[in-house]
Amino acid sequence: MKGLLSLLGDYTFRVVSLGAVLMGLISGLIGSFSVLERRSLLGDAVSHAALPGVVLIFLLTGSKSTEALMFGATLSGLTATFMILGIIRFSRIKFDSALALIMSTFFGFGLVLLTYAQKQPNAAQAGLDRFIFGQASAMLNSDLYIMLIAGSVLLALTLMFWKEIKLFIFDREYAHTLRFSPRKMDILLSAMTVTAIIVGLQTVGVILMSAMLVAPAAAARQWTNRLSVMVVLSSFLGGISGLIGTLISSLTVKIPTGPAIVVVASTFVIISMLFAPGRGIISRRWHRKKAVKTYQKEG
Amino acid sequence: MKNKIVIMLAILLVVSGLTACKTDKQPGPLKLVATTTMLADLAENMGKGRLEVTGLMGPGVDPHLYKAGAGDVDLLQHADIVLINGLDLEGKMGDVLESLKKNGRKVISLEDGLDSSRLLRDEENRDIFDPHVWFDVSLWQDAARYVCGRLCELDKDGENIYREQLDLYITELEELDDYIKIRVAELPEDMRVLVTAHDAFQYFGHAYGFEVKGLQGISTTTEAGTGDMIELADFIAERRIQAIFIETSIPPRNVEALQAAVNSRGFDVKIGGELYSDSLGDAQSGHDSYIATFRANIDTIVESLKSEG
Amino acid sequence: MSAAFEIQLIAALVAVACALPGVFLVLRRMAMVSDAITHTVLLGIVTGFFLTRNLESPILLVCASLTGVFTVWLTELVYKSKLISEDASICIIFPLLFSIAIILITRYAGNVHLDTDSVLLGELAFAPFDRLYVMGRDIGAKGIYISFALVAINLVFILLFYKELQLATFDANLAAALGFVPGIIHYLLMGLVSLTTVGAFEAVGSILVVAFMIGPPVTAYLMTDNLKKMIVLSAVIGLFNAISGYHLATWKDVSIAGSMAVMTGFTFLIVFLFVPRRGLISVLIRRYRQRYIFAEKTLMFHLWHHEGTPKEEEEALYKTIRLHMHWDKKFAERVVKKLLSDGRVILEGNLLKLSEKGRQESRRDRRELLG
Amino acid sequence: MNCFLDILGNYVFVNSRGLDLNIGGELYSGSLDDTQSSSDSFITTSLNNVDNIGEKNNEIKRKNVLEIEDLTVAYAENPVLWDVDLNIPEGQLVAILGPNGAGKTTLIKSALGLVPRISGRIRFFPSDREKPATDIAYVPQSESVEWDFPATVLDVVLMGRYGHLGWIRRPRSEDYEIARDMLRKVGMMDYSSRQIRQLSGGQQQRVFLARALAQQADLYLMDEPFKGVDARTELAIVDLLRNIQAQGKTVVAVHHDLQTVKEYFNWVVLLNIQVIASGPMRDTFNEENVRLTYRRTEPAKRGGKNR
Repeated sequence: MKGLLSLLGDYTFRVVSLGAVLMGLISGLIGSFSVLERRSLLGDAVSHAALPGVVLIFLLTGSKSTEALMFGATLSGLTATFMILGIIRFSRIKFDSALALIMSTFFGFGLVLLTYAQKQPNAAQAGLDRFIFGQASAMLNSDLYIMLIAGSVLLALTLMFWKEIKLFIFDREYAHTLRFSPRKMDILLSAMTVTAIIVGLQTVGVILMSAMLVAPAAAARQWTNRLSVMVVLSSFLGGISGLIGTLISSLTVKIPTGPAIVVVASTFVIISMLFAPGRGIISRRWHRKKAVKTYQKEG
Repeated sequence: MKNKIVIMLAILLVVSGLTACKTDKQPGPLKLVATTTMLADLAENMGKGRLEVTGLMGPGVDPHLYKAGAGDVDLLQHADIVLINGLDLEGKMGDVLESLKKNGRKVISLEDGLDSSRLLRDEENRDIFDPHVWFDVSLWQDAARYVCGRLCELDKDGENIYREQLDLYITELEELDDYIKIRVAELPEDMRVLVTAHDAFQYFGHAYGFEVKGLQGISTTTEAGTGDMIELADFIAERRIQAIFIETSIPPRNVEALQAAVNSRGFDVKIGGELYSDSLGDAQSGHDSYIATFRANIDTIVESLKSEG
Repeated sequence: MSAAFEIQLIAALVAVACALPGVFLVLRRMAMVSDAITHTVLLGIVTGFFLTRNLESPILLVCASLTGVFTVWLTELVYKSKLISEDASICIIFPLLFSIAIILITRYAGNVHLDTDSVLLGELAFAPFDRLYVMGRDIGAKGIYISFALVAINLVFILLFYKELQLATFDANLAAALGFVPGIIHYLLMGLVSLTTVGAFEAVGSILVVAFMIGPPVTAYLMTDNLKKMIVLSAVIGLFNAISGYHLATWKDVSIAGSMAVMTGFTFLIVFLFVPRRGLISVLIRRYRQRYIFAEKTLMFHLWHHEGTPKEEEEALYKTIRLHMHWDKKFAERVVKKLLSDGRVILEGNLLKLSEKGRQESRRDRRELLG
Repeated sequence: MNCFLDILGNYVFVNSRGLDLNIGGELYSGSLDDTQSSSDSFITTSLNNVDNIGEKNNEIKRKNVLEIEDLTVAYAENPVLWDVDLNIPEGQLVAILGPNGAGKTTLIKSALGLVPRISGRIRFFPSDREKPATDIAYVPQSESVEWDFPATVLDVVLMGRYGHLGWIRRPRSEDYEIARDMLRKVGMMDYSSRQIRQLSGGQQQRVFLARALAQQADLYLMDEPFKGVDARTELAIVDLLRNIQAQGKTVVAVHHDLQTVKEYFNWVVLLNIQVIASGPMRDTFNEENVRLTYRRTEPAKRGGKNR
């Protein structure tokens, strides 16, 4: 058990918490758009669909470097996303079914490639599928740089296309009549989401990435009715969850950092759902009780 | 009308699928399938010429994460003898293979043959054992004796060959044991600390007086927390441990992060190279036998830990 | 029974067992619930393990199934608050439960080889070696009986509650109005999905369950509108995927479950492209062809309308007809040539005239298309 | 069945007689492809002689703001719109009437390029463009949008200005000014910072209206602006439309209520997969045309089905 103060000085805590905060900020920022676009499940699908890309890159290049595998994962994730969008556009299949179909097919294909790689004589393929699904505690400086760069690019894009994204998510057809082409917007938003997911995979892994994409945004949504405030709050909540999660996982032994972050983020959601002014369940009931009381007083 | 055709097509396919594979028994050497590479090597040494040994898991495959291919079905189907590690190393697959004993299929499981008093138990869950028995050469000698005994039972007329091979192999293992002890002796007492990515080397530490620390628990599903990382980094810095080790089947970034943590404490620790944990090396590296792999491991360990800064 | 036969039998049964509830998941837009359940199964296993402290006990499977229903109930709780959308609630609940499971394992069972793959076999390749013994006699792979039971339960459930399921799927409030409590049907269905998922997970592994449960129904959805046909078709397609997947796996010696998932995707792709009417290719062809079909019909209307009127000479002149229809030269020629070639229009001197066949068709079109 | 440009580009309308349809078209002189930019300068010869129109040939001088020619739209096998020829005159309040499934909304959407079409050409004037730009404003149905979106009323109205700003540029203070101005016009000023989910159906409709007005467009294409709106709001919206028309702008609205159409609009397009009739309210909205339009459904008199 380390005292809180000495913890701040500790290198690992600094690196992991910084990484977790950055990941929280990115997924909070991009997550807001995914949640509002009702595409939060895309996070989970892309994380699974990344597997074939990873194994293919390994089979082709033989290298297991993070950059190569992340490149493969991004390609695979993007292909899956555009296939899903294509299926919805050209058939009557709904988004969630297309998602489940593409996700399981891609993951199955990844499994096939994995077992094929496993039969190869060289031992380099060991633990390949663990490579893309990172652990928060194993944060390296190089990860921080990747996240910093990706984060700033995503932030810049969000600021540049702020009103286009807002308009596009709210009323896609109206945007079309104002000559903002929906296809360009779809590509932009999908690319941003997939990038955020792949970068996040490195830190918290598959399952937790889809939570981090959604939880901060869902929590932030309860506190405000302005998109700008929601996105800022969502990034903030993402970052804070990352920090607190890392703190909890650092103070005691045997608490994995990724899952701790997710639990913290989910608690924020529950708190927001109950207590957010005007919208939260408890606060609405409290208002109703107050209104009834004043009504009785007057009546 | 349309889906009636489709149904017929499916049934047609099923029937054709079934007839395609017949099971045929050829005479010749007994077919033995071993799950892990270590067991395959052991069987190879036991049954020179009498056994046709195939390993289910290739080199570098982590038994915890093993994904079976379709070919394994035939392998197991046609195997005369199945050799498994047990003690839950192969997970549910191990239990399934073990259950083959009931219907007469010849199965050898180390779990039945090793004296449980010598096995390391998990603190909280008493009846769960650490399966990485091959890291203690003396235990591995017991395993060899047990396997040889079972082989003699199952293949009577090969008995003397097995006995002969056993003695040969035991001497080789003894030589290995001595070699390890000599190498370990080169290390001063307080330097004998082995830090690896996951907790596979307890038996090694137990047998050769090493303190062993793993970043993750035995099963790779667990995730190391930041707290574990910090605690381990403090430990390494205080004890001024010269090197920590990567494992073939675990992403190196975990150990690299540990190294960075230790460096931040002002102590320059090296990554002492790659250890084979849950599987033997591959042919190119020349460490594709148990003895060669263990030698490579011990050399890496001692060389890296010895070089005082 | 050879191992190959047993594997294919199990896979086929599991495919059918998964396709049946899958149809309702797809139609009720709850496809991702199956994915969520496959993840929260781990928490069920962990709780089961802590209760029994032994990895083989069936209680683990019971807990796993219960966790599935618990996940759906919890997701529903969040979603019913109307503060968070349904897909977002799924995406909060199952990672939360999964994270709790990982924390529990790491803290209390770090050295126990406890994960979904170690408790649930999840590998078809070993199914034939997992025998079932009754009074000492080996009566075949355990997987066969599990998957057979799954098919039976699903079939019985669907046959028994077909009306209610149909109603609850297509019009929940109508179902409520008619006194069927959709809530019960909903949770019965979720219980069934959860049980099937865990049972199938044991036989074929996690991700394939989602492929089996969603793939065939989605493919069938493109081929038919009728619910009964869709159920039958899903089962058949699932069967086909399973068998062909097995052969792909043996041919390339790769993961059986993985190949079946790939075949699921492949069959979907084929149907998505080539199914008549709704297939992508037929839609594109129709869209291209329709331009000419409607033009032909419009021209025939035009001729029919001006027949016998004084202005007919001017209207129906072969050379200037395209100007009346203000089509470009090439387009007009192609339309007229088509009409002439299949005898719907005949050329009298330089006037175009409707043939008897053409007139019938025009009358039918008028009634059918324009009412 | 539809209206023709006569020689000097002014209006002649015709309605169908009897059951068979009169599908005529303008006979364009060879020079159609390289016509000058504005519509009234090209010369056409009216195909149909005037006498069969059966009513006074009113020589109203009119420019078109929207010309739809030969438009055919089909989702599956059956057409939703077939060979529609329609010209929308400038400065009119145009109602698009027809039974359910007549293709009213599809007509608006295909004009805006939101729906793929099998054939046909759409041209906006005076800009003579094929695709809408900021001078064409679309008012969708209020249900077409998820109102739980975190935005205030002012945010939504401000979106009307995005077209003028184009990509990346952020709204300036005068854009906010215009947005507030439009909010005042639709009488929603005191709701400007309210979250949009808290608004009633009528209020949401007015917000969409304000958004379109913020575009300062010349042509407004509205999809059922009066749907789900209480009586008071309906009258408020009608005043607004009249106000827009007063500024010389054109409004085209999908409408379903046969009772009120006469009062609210002065131009009508009767549509049932094909344009049955289109022209000034007085001449076109008569018993016979309505019967023809609604013949597939119950008698016209009982008012639009989807009131």
